Amino acid sequence: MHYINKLRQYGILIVFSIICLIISFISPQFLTVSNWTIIITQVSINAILAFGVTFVIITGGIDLSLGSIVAVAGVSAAMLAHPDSYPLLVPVFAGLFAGLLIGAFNGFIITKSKIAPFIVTLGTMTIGRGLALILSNGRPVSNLSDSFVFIGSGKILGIPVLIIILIIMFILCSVILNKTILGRYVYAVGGNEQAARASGINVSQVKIAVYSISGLLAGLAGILLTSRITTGQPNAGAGFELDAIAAVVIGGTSTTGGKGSMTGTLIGVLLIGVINNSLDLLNVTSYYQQVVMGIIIIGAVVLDSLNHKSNS
Amino acid sequence: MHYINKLRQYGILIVFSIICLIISFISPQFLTVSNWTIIITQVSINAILAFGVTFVIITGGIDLSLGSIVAVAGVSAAMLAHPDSYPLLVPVFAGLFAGLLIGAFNGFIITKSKIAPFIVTLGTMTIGRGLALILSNGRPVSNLSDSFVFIGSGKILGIPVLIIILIIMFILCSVILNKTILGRYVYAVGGNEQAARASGINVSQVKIAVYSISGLLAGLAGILLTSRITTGQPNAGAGFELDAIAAVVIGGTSTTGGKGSMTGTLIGVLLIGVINNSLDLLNVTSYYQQVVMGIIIIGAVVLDSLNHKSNS
Amino acid sequence: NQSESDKKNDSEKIVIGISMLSMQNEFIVNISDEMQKKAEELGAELIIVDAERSPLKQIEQIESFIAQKVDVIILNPCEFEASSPAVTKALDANIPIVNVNSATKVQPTAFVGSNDVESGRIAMKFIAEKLGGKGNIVMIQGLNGQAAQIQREQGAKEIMEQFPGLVMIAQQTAEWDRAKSMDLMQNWIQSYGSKINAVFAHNDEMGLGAVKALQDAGMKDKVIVVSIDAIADALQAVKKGDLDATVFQDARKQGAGSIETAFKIARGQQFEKELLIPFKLLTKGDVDPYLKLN
Amino acid sequence: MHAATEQILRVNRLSKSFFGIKALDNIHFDLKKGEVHALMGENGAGKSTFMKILIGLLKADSGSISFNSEQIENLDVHSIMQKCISMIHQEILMVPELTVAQNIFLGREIGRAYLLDDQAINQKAEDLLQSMGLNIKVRTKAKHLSIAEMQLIEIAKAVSHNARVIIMDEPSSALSEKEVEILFKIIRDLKNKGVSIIYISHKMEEIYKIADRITVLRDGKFIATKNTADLDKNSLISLMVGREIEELFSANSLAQPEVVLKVQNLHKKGKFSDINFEVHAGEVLGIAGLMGAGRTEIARAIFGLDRINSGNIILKGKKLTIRSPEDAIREGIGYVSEDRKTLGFIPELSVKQNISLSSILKYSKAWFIDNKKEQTATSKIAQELKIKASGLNQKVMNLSGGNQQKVVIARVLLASPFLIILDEPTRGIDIGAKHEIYKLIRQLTKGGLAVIMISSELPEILGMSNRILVLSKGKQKTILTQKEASQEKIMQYALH
Ligand SMILES: Nc1ncnc2c1ncn2[C@@H]1O[C@H](COP(=O)(O)OP(=O)(O)OP(=O)(O)O)[C@@H](O)[C@H]1O
Ligand SMILES: Nc1ncnc2c1ncn2[C@@H]1O[C@H](COP(=O)(O)OP(=O)(O)OP(=O)(O)O)[C@@H](O)[C@H]1O
Ligand SMILES: [Mg+2]
Ligand SMILES: [Mg+2]
Repeated sequence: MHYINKLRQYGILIVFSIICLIISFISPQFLTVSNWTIIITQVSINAILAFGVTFVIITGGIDLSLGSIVAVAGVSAAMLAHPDSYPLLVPVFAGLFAGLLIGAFNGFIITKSKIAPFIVTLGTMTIGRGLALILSNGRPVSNLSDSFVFIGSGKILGIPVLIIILIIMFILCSVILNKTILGRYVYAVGGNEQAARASGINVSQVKIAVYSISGLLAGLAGILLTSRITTGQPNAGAGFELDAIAAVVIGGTSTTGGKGSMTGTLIGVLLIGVINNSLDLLNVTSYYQQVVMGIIIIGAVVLDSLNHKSNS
Repeated sequence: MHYINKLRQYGILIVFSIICLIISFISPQFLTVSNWTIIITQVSINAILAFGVTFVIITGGIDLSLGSIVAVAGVSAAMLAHPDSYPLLVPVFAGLFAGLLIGAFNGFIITKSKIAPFIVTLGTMTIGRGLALILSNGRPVSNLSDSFVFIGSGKILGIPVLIIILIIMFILCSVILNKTILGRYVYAVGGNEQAARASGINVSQVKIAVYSISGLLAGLAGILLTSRITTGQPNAGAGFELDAIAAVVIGGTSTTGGKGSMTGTLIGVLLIGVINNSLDLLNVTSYYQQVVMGIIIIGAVVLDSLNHKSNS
Repeated sequence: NQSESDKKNDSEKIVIGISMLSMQNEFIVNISDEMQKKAEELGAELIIVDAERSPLKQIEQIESFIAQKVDVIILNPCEFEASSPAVTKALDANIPIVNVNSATKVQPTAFVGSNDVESGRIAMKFIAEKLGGKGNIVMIQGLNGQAAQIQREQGAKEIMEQFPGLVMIAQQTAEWDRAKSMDLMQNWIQSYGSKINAVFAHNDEMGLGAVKALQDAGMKDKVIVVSIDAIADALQAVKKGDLDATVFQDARKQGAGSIETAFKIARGQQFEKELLIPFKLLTKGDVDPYLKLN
Repeated sequence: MHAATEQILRVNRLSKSFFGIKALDNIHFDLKKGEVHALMGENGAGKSTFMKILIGLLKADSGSISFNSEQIENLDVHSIMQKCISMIHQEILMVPELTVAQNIFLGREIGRAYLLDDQAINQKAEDLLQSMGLNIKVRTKAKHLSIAEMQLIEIAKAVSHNARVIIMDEPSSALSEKEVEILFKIIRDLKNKGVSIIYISHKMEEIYKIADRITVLRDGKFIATKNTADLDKNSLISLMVGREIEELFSANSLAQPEVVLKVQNLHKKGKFSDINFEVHAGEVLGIAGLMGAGRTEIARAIFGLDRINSGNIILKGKKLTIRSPEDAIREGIGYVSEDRKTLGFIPELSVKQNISLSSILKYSKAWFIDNKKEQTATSKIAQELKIKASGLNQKVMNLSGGNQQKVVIARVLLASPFLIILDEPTRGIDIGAKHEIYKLIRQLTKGGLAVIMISSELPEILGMSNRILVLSKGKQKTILTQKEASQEKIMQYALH
């Protein structure tokens, strides 16, 4: 019984495997180490955003400001990352701090005012975009130090730094969600906020924490993006929030809260990445790519839900 | 008591009036008939989208495919609206039909598969964008007949057609929501789906209906936009869904469903329109516009919620 | 730094990977169509992907091309700086790369295109001449922070410095969008009314939006509108006299030229390292031949 | 007894499984015209599942249902409700933002050509409530009603269908004596009109007051159908539970001298005022009163769910300022809400995770949850409380109501409070589980815990409390000792 439940939870994993299998038959390049290195590098930024927003979505919230945080954090970091200006840690901390700050602001407003997270984070999304433009004066911030650029394009022992960071973040977020008190509280708040409060949980603190985590990770994503494209773009990250949220939801986390897993999110991220990659590999015309992408996303989730039903 | 409740419901109206008052002191042009004609014309497309998605949000759903429907409907209509090709009704019906079809598809998948509306409509958003590009071959469809262009820029008795359509749609949607059985069921499904089901309401039918309405109105919006800018753009409408949903939520409709009003949505739409208009009137620097916009949106909703608290 | 053995002989089919800025932009679609026409003529295989205006996506696509071992890459950069890693990556992987339409900071193997700053200069020079070096201008900008927006603004401002009588009374983004530009222009008409003498829009879509707003307000004949790209609608509008001028960017030459260059590189033939295709100002008198091209 | 003979509903060989587990196994059932037929069984016996199948909300895996000899097992809810059966659901099913009248007529609105006639709906609802002797404004939004009021509206709604058969799934669980009387009067009227009623309740006295026949289910199986007159209470219990149950209320432990909680001049505007009482260690203080008397409000205030306007809360001699449940739990106060669905448990979390939720800090090291410690502690208390679940990892949403309640109590107890407030602790709980909860309360008070028990079941209050505080319209009327107290006396003060 328990076993079946586990399997059911990872239904999307099965769907994902089947899709991979099919693609590997059509495209011989698909199942190569080099291609998978590319896929995983490509998804790393979306993955980190998705990990963060998984916490938020499990509490029943949403964070639309991710993309703007990416821009603000990226621009802030880039401004401090010119060669011979500051040690590497300074721009990195600045980026993370910017993300944390906006995230905490989201959490604070949401808990103090009881306004829907949708509208608050939509507000910060707009504000954040404006801030990024103001900070950078509307121009890309370039001329970044080699050490900063290394984060996004370097390799350690042959493994891209991005992949290493992705793995560390996945483990970290999984541990927080599954093994810590905060993680337990996150599920409790999302599952039944009032009961959580009546159980003595400080719901406001938990919410501020999840939006802060989401902001912090978006800040990290901003740093990684900036480093990868070697410039802090004030208009970077637009629409990233939808990709991240899509990955989370495809991974089985419910938008009504209380349910979800990091592993699911990772699979959701990979699924999107694999589809993107293989549509390019198979040279599907750009316009049709979008149609196919949409169909596969809906299809995958439909298959997954059918899978649930047949198990019940 | 009943009276206070009514007032409280329109708290955002008070906030809106205060904002208008302040702007009219700063900018003398603001409170002129010609400026308000412009504001209302400018918001009309967002308003029509917002009216449609109000139904969806009251049932507790969401529709992210609005912007893509605008594009598909706009392109479809434009392709049939060349001078001397078909009578005006043909492109208009084609646009409406395209919208209705996509909307009904959303509703169908959501009810049959029990997948979160977020992910289904995100899927159709991608598919729809692809379809619009395929249909138009990635190019704007122009050379539209005068009668088609009249819809978006003509006047009847001195009143822009767009405003007339806006008013008709507002009345129609208000009546459907408040005076018809469908409207009642919309509130019931959003307020307590189980209770609705136990009362013998066909919940699936209601959901298919609301997504169809949302799609149909998005189709109408697509026609209006195409007519207004005299060309069917395959990339039109990107991001419209967020504006429309924002207006709905600012207007007091809860994203968790069961609560909301058309009047609220109209005020939400006007609030956004007024801010956009006055930031331009006051020539606020582009970057700061975004910051101010975000702050006012959050601020308005915070004020509104404080207002609720003090009343209760 | 490409080894001789990589060069394909005449019988082998050449595969060219192309990453385009945005396949939702008419001008870019035109370039891509010209590429396809030329490739058919030369018998090259194209893999065209859409970067959807994201430099990150563009880098990823170049990585994919490298993994697929295409013979040449053509890059239609999203950004001057941000798309540079894409060029570096290709060069590092010993795959020649040709930039088309706009430049990157890192030098590619070859460049085919025009300088966007120049287009801003041309447009503003026209306005300056029309206004006799004196008047109020409003500028409708592209999406803030994008290379095209920054460079077109830069070019325009350079010219304005030469004409102290020209005053920029308002500037604002309409995000390359016709409807947004129309809204913006309507609002400006409210606040500035007849003070506006000329409009410079960073692309034709926005220019046409401004024209529509001015027409609705009955002010078109008093205000000069100039924009950039020379898309089909804009040419029509210039012919009708609605739009005063548009700056022609030669999609045909850019598309065909880039494929030709790529082809030459792959075959190991002589090629031009920088193929500059000039902009051209089109006014009512000279649009006819261009209309026929479409 | 009414001479009811004509059969109106017949059920044969009905079975239903969830996730491979049989909830109903070959059920037989028949209902006569004009009878009140009680359906009895422990929590999770399958009563509600059975009823949901009758009304068409769930589909049976196999079996047949006939109404007046016509097969109806394949009809949908809407058709069944129109044809023959209406139902009061166990969980309250109201749309919070709709008014009382709109809720009553939900699904069968009055109007012409798709347009609603709310005037007529209000008028009809008003007439209906008046005829039932209910004084609730039909234009109030459902969200402003108390649970008891909602329950009464649900009853009114089911009755207004004019169905031949009315299913009542625990209609009285949220009602106090006074309203139960109203309900019984309604049932008798219906019976006289020839309407048949299937009545589900865990309250024994009610069954003997109102039922003609009794059908017992156990673990999804049909056990027996008997005339009420032929079945005494103890045999009924043993049919249900499968064993005998000794005396329901054992003698209560003596109050110890130590005052655990002292409440002085508690006041909350519009809810209650001048509340003064003490609870001693080892004592059960009962709080009785009619619906809306303010009992829950006092409990919520002490626990920090609501703010008070003035007054003192003194725990173990220390004056407390309680701003939130977090504060209350830290100080040693526990609360088991009457509304277990909203304030009780987290449905998606497991039994283990729910139980440890309030005291997880005790079972963790530096932010990390110590799985072993958590497992040991929760399994111990789950065994003590005899929580019936497929395992500690089962989600609480899949437990029966009684077991959900035990999970909530376990959660509260695990935080080792000095004082617990039990608000309607046995609402919707079967006789066996009730008995266990009573035993548990005894055991806890023996260990020195102070207990406040709010209950609308007078036998329960009388049987369990050392002293009984009677509340009426937010005012404290008296505190009776167990010896002084009787049902009549309590009602006298409560109605005052
Ligand atoms: N939707 C469901 N999914 C899974 N299991 C269910 C579902 N509904 C009920 N069950 C299970 O079926 C069994 C019967 O439940 P049911 O609610 O019918 O019991 P009941 O007799 O009404 O109990 P109570 O007196 O507590 O209301 C229980 O074991 C319950 O856990
Ligand atoms: N959500 C609410 N909104 C408005 N009034 C409420 C609400 N809940 C309860 N009330 C009112 O508050 C008063 C006391 O509440 P409550 O019914 O909880 O008291 P009680 O004595 O605990 O009764 P019960 O037996 O129903 O638990 C009643 O008049 C009730 O109508
Ligand atoms: Mg039940
Ligand atoms: Mg109560």
